[in-house]
Amino acid sequence: MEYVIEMLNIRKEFGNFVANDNITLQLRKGEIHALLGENGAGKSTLMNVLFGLYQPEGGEIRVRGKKADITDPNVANKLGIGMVHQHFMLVENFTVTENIILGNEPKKNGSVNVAGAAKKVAELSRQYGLNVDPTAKIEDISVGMQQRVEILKTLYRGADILIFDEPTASLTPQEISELIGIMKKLIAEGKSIILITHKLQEIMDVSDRVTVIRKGKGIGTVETAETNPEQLASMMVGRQVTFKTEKGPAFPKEEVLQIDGLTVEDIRGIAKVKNLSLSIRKGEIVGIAGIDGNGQSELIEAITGLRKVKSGKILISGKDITNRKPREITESGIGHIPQDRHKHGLVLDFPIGHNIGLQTYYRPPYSKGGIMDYSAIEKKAEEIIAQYDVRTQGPHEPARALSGGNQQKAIIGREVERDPDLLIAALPTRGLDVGAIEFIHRRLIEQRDSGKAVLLVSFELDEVMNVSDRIAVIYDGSIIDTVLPAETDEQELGLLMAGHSREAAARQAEEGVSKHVE
Amino acid sequence: MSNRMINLLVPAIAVILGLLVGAIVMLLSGYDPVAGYIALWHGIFGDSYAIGETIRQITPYILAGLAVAFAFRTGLFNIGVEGQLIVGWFASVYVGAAFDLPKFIHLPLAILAGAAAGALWAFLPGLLKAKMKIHEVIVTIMMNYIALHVVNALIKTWSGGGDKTDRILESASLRSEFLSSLTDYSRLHYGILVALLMVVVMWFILEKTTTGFELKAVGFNEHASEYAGMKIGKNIILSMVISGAFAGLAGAMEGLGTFGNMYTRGGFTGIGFDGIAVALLGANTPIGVIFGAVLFGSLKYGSLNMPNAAQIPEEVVQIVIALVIFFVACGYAIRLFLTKISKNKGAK
Amino acid sequence: MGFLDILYFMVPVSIAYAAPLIFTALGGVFSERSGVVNIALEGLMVMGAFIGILFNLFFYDTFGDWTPWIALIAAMVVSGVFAILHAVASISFRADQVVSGVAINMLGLAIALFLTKMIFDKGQTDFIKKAIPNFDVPFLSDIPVIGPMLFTGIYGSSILAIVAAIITWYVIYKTPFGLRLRSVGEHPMAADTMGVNVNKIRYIAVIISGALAGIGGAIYSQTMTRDFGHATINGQGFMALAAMIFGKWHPIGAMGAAIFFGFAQALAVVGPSIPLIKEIPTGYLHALPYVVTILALAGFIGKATGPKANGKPYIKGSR
Amino acid sequence: ACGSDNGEEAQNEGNNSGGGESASEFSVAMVTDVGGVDDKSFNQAAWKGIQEFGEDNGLEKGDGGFDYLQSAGEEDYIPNLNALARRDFNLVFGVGFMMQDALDEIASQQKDTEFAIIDAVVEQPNTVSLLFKEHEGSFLAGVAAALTTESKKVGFVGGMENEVIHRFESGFVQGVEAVDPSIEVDIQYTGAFDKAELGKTTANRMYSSGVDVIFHAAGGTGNGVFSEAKERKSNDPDANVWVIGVDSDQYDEGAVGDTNVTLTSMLKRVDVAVKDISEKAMNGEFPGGEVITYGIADDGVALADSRGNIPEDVMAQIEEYQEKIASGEIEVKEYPEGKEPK
Ligand SMILES: Nc1ncnc2c1ncn2[C@@H]1O[C@H](COP(=O)(O)OP(=O)(O)OP(=O)(O)O)[C@@H](O)[C@H]1O
Ligand SMILES: Nc1ncnc2c1ncn2[C@@H]1O[C@H](COP(=O)(O)OP(=O)(O)OP(=O)(O)O)[C@@H](O)[C@H]1O
Ligand SMILES: [Mg+2]
Ligand SMILES: [Mg+2]
Repeated sequence: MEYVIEMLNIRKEFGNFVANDNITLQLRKGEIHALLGENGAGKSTLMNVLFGLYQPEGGEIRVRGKKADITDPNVANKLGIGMVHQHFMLVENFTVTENIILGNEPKKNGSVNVAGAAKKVAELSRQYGLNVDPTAKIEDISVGMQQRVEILKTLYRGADILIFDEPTASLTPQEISELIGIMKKLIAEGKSIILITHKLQEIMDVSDRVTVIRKGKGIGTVETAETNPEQLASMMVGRQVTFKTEKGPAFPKEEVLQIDGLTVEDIRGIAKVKNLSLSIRKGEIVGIAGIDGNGQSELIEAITGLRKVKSGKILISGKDITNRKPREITESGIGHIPQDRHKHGLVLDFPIGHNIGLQTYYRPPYSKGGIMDYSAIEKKAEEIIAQYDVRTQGPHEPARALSGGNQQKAIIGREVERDPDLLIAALPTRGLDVGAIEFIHRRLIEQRDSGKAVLLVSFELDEVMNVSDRIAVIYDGSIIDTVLPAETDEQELGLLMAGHSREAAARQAEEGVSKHVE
Repeated sequence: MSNRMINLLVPAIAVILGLLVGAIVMLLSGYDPVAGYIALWHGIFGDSYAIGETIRQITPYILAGLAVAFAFRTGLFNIGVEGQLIVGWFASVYVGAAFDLPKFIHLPLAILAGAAAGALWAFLPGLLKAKMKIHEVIVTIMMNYIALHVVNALIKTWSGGGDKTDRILESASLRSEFLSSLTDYSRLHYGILVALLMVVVMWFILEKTTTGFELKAVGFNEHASEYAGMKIGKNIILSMVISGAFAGLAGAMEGLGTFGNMYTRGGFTGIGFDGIAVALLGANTPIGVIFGAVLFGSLKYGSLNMPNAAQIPEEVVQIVIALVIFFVACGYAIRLFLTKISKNKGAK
Repeated sequence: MGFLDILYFMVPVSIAYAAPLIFTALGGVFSERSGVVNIALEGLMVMGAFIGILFNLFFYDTFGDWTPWIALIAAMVVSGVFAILHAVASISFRADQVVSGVAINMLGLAIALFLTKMIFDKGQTDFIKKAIPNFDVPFLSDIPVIGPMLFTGIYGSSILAIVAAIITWYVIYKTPFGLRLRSVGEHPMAADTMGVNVNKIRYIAVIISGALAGIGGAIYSQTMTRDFGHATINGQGFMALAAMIFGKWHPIGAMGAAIFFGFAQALAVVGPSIPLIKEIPTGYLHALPYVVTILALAGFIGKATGPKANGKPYIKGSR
Repeated sequence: ACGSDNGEEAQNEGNNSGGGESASEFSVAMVTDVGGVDDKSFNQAAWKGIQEFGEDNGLEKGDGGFDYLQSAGEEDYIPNLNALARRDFNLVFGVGFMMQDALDEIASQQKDTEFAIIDAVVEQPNTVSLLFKEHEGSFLAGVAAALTTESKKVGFVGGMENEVIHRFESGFVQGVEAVDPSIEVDIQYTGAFDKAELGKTTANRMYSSGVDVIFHAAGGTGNGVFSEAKERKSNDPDANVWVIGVDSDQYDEGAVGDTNVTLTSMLKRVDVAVKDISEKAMNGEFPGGEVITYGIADDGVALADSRGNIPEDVMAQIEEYQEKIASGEIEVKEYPEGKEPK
C-alpha cells in the first residue's frame, strides 16, 4: 500500500509539556484520513509539525516514501503539502486574491499582476465550485467564504496533500455539504486529505480511515467502514458518550424578552436586521436557525447593547432596554455567551480568574467601595472551574493558554452563575469536542428547567433541533417562520433558512428534492 | 538556574555588557576606561553629596517613568510626558511663589497644582483619542511643543518680560536643611518620598482598585471590556489624566525641589523622553520603573563626573550610556543564552 | 503682504521645509508597515545630517556641484547600516522596539558629535561650500499664480521627496515586496505559512527606513544649516513620526502631512503680517503651528490605526 | 581651601610671568551653560579667554591649571560649579545668565573660592558679575546696516526673547535711526536658538519683502539666516543681501564661492573679560562683589573686521560713532521701548 505521508513516532514538546507523544499517522494516496481527538489532544500540533510550523523533538516524516525534513512552511509548500488552519491565516485588510497569491505573486513588469491572478483565482474557484469573489476584502466576507479562500490558497499552490484543521467548525450545514462535495472532487483528482473535525457524522460520511489521539498519545487507526460514532467517541474520550442530550418537555411561563419591529444597521449603514419581532418566555429555549450573515450577530449585538438600534423596541421583562448601555442591560437580567470568544468573551491576557470576574468585579463581594477583593473572585473562579470542569492549572493561568473548549466552559460558567433571566448563547459549541458539547447542552437545558429563558443561535441544525423547544428561522434580517422541532426536519429547516416559505418547503419535500441543499 | 535567578541576572549582565562595550569605545578613542568607570562610580556613590544628587536626579525619572508606564498599561503611548512635566513645573512654581500660606497647606497645594496642570495637559489628547480616535502619539508630540512655548510666554508675562519666575517661598519648598546637611549641601529634597509614594499609588490603582481592573482590561482587549460593560472612552481619558498627573508631579519636583523657580526654556528637559525608556525597561510595572529610574538617574548624574575626574569627553560618556540602555533593552538575547546554558547543565 | 504674496511665500517655503520630513516619514512608513515601531527616526536623521555634511566637506573638490547629491547617497548608506542596530535589537533580540529606538537616538547623536569633535576638534563642523541648490523651473515659473507658487525657488531635494513618496506608494501597494511587507505587519503568522520570511522582510524594511531617514537628515543639513552641530536635528525625527501617523501610515498621506507641517511653520513666520494672527502675542505665536496641527487632526483627519502587528516581535508557533 | 591664596598670589606675581610650576599656584576654570563649549558664542569665547590666560601663564589643562565642565542640562550647573570649587580652582566662571541662581547658591556655600558670572548679576562678596553693553556694539551694527542698505529696509532676527537679546535689538534699532530715521527695521523673534529652518524662513520672508541687511542674534537659528542669504547670493551673484553676525566673528559662515555675505559681526568679547578678571584675581585684585560692565570703551563689544565688505568711507563714519559712544557723547538706551525689565 502506497503512502504519500508517513508521520512516524512524532514527538512534540512545549517546554516540559508533551503535546505529541510518539504519534504515528499514515496517509494513503487518494484517501480522506480523519484525525480525531478532544480539544487539546494534539491534533493541530501534529499537523503544524507536518506543515513545518513546529519542529518535532522526535520521530521522522516521509513524503511519498522519501524522508523529508520540513524546516518551515516553504518546504511543505514545495512538497505539495497545503494546510487550511484552524484559526484562519488570512490578512484581514487584503483582498481574497492578495491573500491567495501572497508568497508567490505573479509579476507583470515588476508589479504584482493582480488582475491576472484574480482571473486565475476566479477560474480555480469555478473549477471546484467554491464561488469566492476574488476582489472582496477578507474583513467583508462570511466565515464560510474565508474558509474557501483558505482552500483556494492551497489549490493555487497546486498542493496535492491537503490538511484541513477543523474546517467545518464554523460552517453552516449548506457550506459543510458544499465543502464535502469539494473534498470529494479533490480526491477524484488524486489528491489526498487529512481532515480534523469534532463532528463524528462528517467523519462517517466522508473519511476512509480514522486516526484517534487522546491527550497527545496515538490510540489507533481504524477503517471508517468498520466503525461507528459511538466507538470513535469512546476511543477519543475514553468513556461512553451520549449524543442526544435527554430533555423533558418545556413549561413556558411569562414573557422575558420582547422584540418589536427591530431594525439594525451595520457599520456601512446597511440594514442587517429588518423590522424583526420575537418573543421568548421563561422556561423555554428558543433556537435561532439561519445561514450565517442573515443578521444573527447584529440581532444579538443589538439586544446586548453592543450595537445601536435604528428603530424598534427591545423589552426585557417589560423594561425597555433599547439602546441602553451594555452594563445596564446585563444588570436587567441578560447573560451573554458571545459568538467570538476571543474577541468579546475573554481578555486573553488576563488570568482565567479575572475573566470569570469580568462581569461582576464592580460589585460586592468582588469589590467594595472601589477596592477589589481578588481573593473573593478567585474563590468564585475555583468554584466555577470545578463545577464546569474547566481544564486549567487554576485561576492564575492566562486565559490564552486554555483550549477553546475550556475557554468556552469558563465563559458559560461565568454567565450562567450570574443567574440571568435570559441567557443568550451564540454558537456556544463551535470548535468543541463531543464531550464538551454534551456538557454545554446539558447546562443550557438545566437553565431552562430552572425556569430561565435561553436564546440559542447556532448554524448546526442538529444542535438547534436537539436543544431548542421552539425554532425561529431567521432569513435576511427577519424571522420568517417559527417551527417546533418535533414538527420539522433538517430538509424543511434548510429550505426555510434558504428563504422559502413553509408551503414551498413542503411542496419541494413532496417532490423529494435533493437530500442535500446546495 | 531558576527563573527568579535569571530574571535578576538578565538586567545585571546587560548593564555589564553595556559597560564592557563602552569600555572598548573609550579604549579605541584613547581614554582610560578604568579611570572612566572609577569616575562614574564616584560620581554616583563617591560621597554623601554624590549620593544625594544621584537620588535627586532619580526622583523625576521615577515619576516620568510612572507616567509613561501607566498609560502603556491601558494601551496608550503617552509621548507627551515632556510637555506635561513642563506645565507641571510652571504651575507648581506659580503656586509656590504667588501665594503665602503655612507650609502644611502651601507645599501640598503647590505639588497638587503641578499634578493638576500635567493632568490637564494630558486630558486633551485623551479626549481626542476617546471621542475621535485621534492617535495620542501625534497629539501629545504637538502638546509638547505647545507646552514649551506657552510656558515660556507665561513666564515672560508673569515676570514682566523677564526670563525666569520668582523664587518659590520657603513654605512651598521640598528642600530641607536636614537633607542637605546630611548630604553635604546636595540638593536632595523630599521629592523622592513623593516619587516613592506615587509608585505605591500606581501599584494600588492598578492592582487593588476596580478602576485599575478596568484600565488593564481596556488596555488588553477593548471589545471584551465593552462587552463587560466598561466605558472605553472614560477609561482612556482617565488613564491619560492619571499619567499626566504623574508627569506633572515630575515637573513639580524640579520646580519645588531642585530649582525653586523656572527659567524660559530653549528646549525640552529630556526627562520626559527618557521616561519612555525608564518605563519600558521596567516592563511598565511600578517596581520596574524604580529600577529603570535608578539606572537612568545614576548614569545621567554619575557620568557628569567622567569629564570632571577622568577627562573623558561628554560625547563618549553619552555613547556609553546609550550602549547600556541598548543592551538592557536586548535582555531577551541574554535570557535566551542563560536558559540555554542552564538547560545544557540540566542535561548533564 | 497681500494675500497672493503670502501664498507665493508660504507654498514654496512649506515644500522646502517638508522635504526632509517626507523622506524620514516614508522611512517610518516602511518600518512600521512591516510591524517594527521606529521611534529611532530622530537618531537616524542625525546620522544622515552628519554624514551628509561630512561627505560634502571632504569630497567637494572631487565631485564639485554634484557633491550634495552624492552626499545624500553616502548618508543613505551609513544611516541604513546604522539602522541594522535597531533591526537586530527589535527583530532578532525581541528588544522593546521603543526602548531600542530611544537608545538609537541617544547613540546616533553621541556618535555624530563625538566624530565631529575628533575630526574638527570643535562642537560643529565647518560650513559646506556647496549646498543643495534651489531654482526657478524655466517657463513653468512664468505661469501666473501657480508659477510663483509651485515652480519658483524650488529645491531639487523637494522634487526628489515627492518622487520618493510616489515610488514608495508604488512599492508598497503594487509590488510583491510591498504585498509581503504589509502582510508581515498585519498578520506575520499568515505570511509565514505562505512561505514569506517574516524577519527578513522586517530587516529589509528597517534598513530602508534608516536609509530614507538618512537622506532626510542630509537634505536638512545641506539646505537649512549647512553645517552639523548638536542642535542641527532636534525633533524633526519626531515630527516625521507625527507626519507618518497623520498620514495614516500611507506614503502619500505622510507627504501631505509633512507639507502641512511646513505650511503651519510658515504661517507662524508670516503671522505678524496676517490680519487675525497678528493679534496673537509673539510668545504664543510660536505655538501656532502645533495648535493648527491639532485642529487639523480634530477637524478632518480623525481615526488612525496602525498596522495590527506593529510593535510585536514575531515568535514562531505562539499565539 | 584657598582663602589666603590671594595674598600668596600677590607675592608670587613676580615669577609667575616666567611661567613654570609656580604658575600653577593659580588655577581657573569655567562651567558652560547648556550651549556647550563650542557654541560659537559666549561659552566658546569664555573658554578662549581661559585658554589664552592659561598659555600666557604657562598653566596646564586640568587640576591646578585651567579646565572647563560642560552642562548637559540646567540641573548640572550646581554639581559642575561645585565640582570645580572642590577641585580647588581659585577662580571659577559661570557662563550665561541661566546660571545665576546656581552660582549664587554655590558661591554662598564655597566661600573660599572666587567666582565670576557672565551676563548676570550675583550679589556675593566672592563673586564678580560681568555684563556687556551689547546695545553699544549693536548700535554700530545698526549704523553699518543703515549705511549699507539700498532698499532702506533692514532686519533683526532674534532667537528667544530675553533681556540680553533685547539689548541687541535696542542698540541695533538706535544705530539705524541715528543714521536715517526713515529706514524701516523689520524685527522678528523666532522663539528658538536652535531652529535653523525657522531662521531661514524668517530671513526668506524679510529678504523677499525687500530687506537687504539682516542682523541676527539667534545662535543656531542664525545659521538659517546665513543659509538663506548664501542661497540668494549663489543664485544671483549681484543680489544685495547681507548678514551681520553676532558674538564671534562669523565671516567664514558667510562665504559663498569667492564672495561673502557677512557684512561684519558684532563681537562680544567675553574672552577679553575673562582674561581681564583672571589676571586681576591672580594678582590678588579680585573685584569681589562688584558688577563690571564691558562696553565699547573697554573693548568689551566691537565690530569685527569686515574684510572690505564695508567700504572705507562707511568704516570712517562707523568709527566716528564708536568714538562718540566711547566718550559717552552718545548714550545708547539699553532696552527697547516697553521692553525694559521690571
Ligand atoms: N503554542 C503552544 N505553546 C504551548 N503549548 C501548546 C501550544 N500549542 C499547543 N500547546 C499544547 O499542546 C496541546 C495540544 O494542542 P493542539 O492545538 O494540538 O490541540 P488540538 O488537538 O488541536 O485541540 P483542538 O481540538 O481544540 O484544536 C494543548 O493542550 C496545549 O497544552
Ligand atoms: N499560546 C499557548 N500556550 C499554551 N497552550 C496553547 C497556546 N495556544 C494554544 N494552546 C493550546 O492549544 C490547544 C488547542 O488550542 P486551540 O486554540 O486550537 O483550542 P480550540 O479549542 O481549538 O480553540 P478554538 O475553539 O478557538 O479553535 C488548547 O488545548 C490550548 O491549551
Ligand atoms: Mg486544533
Ligand atoms: Mg478547536
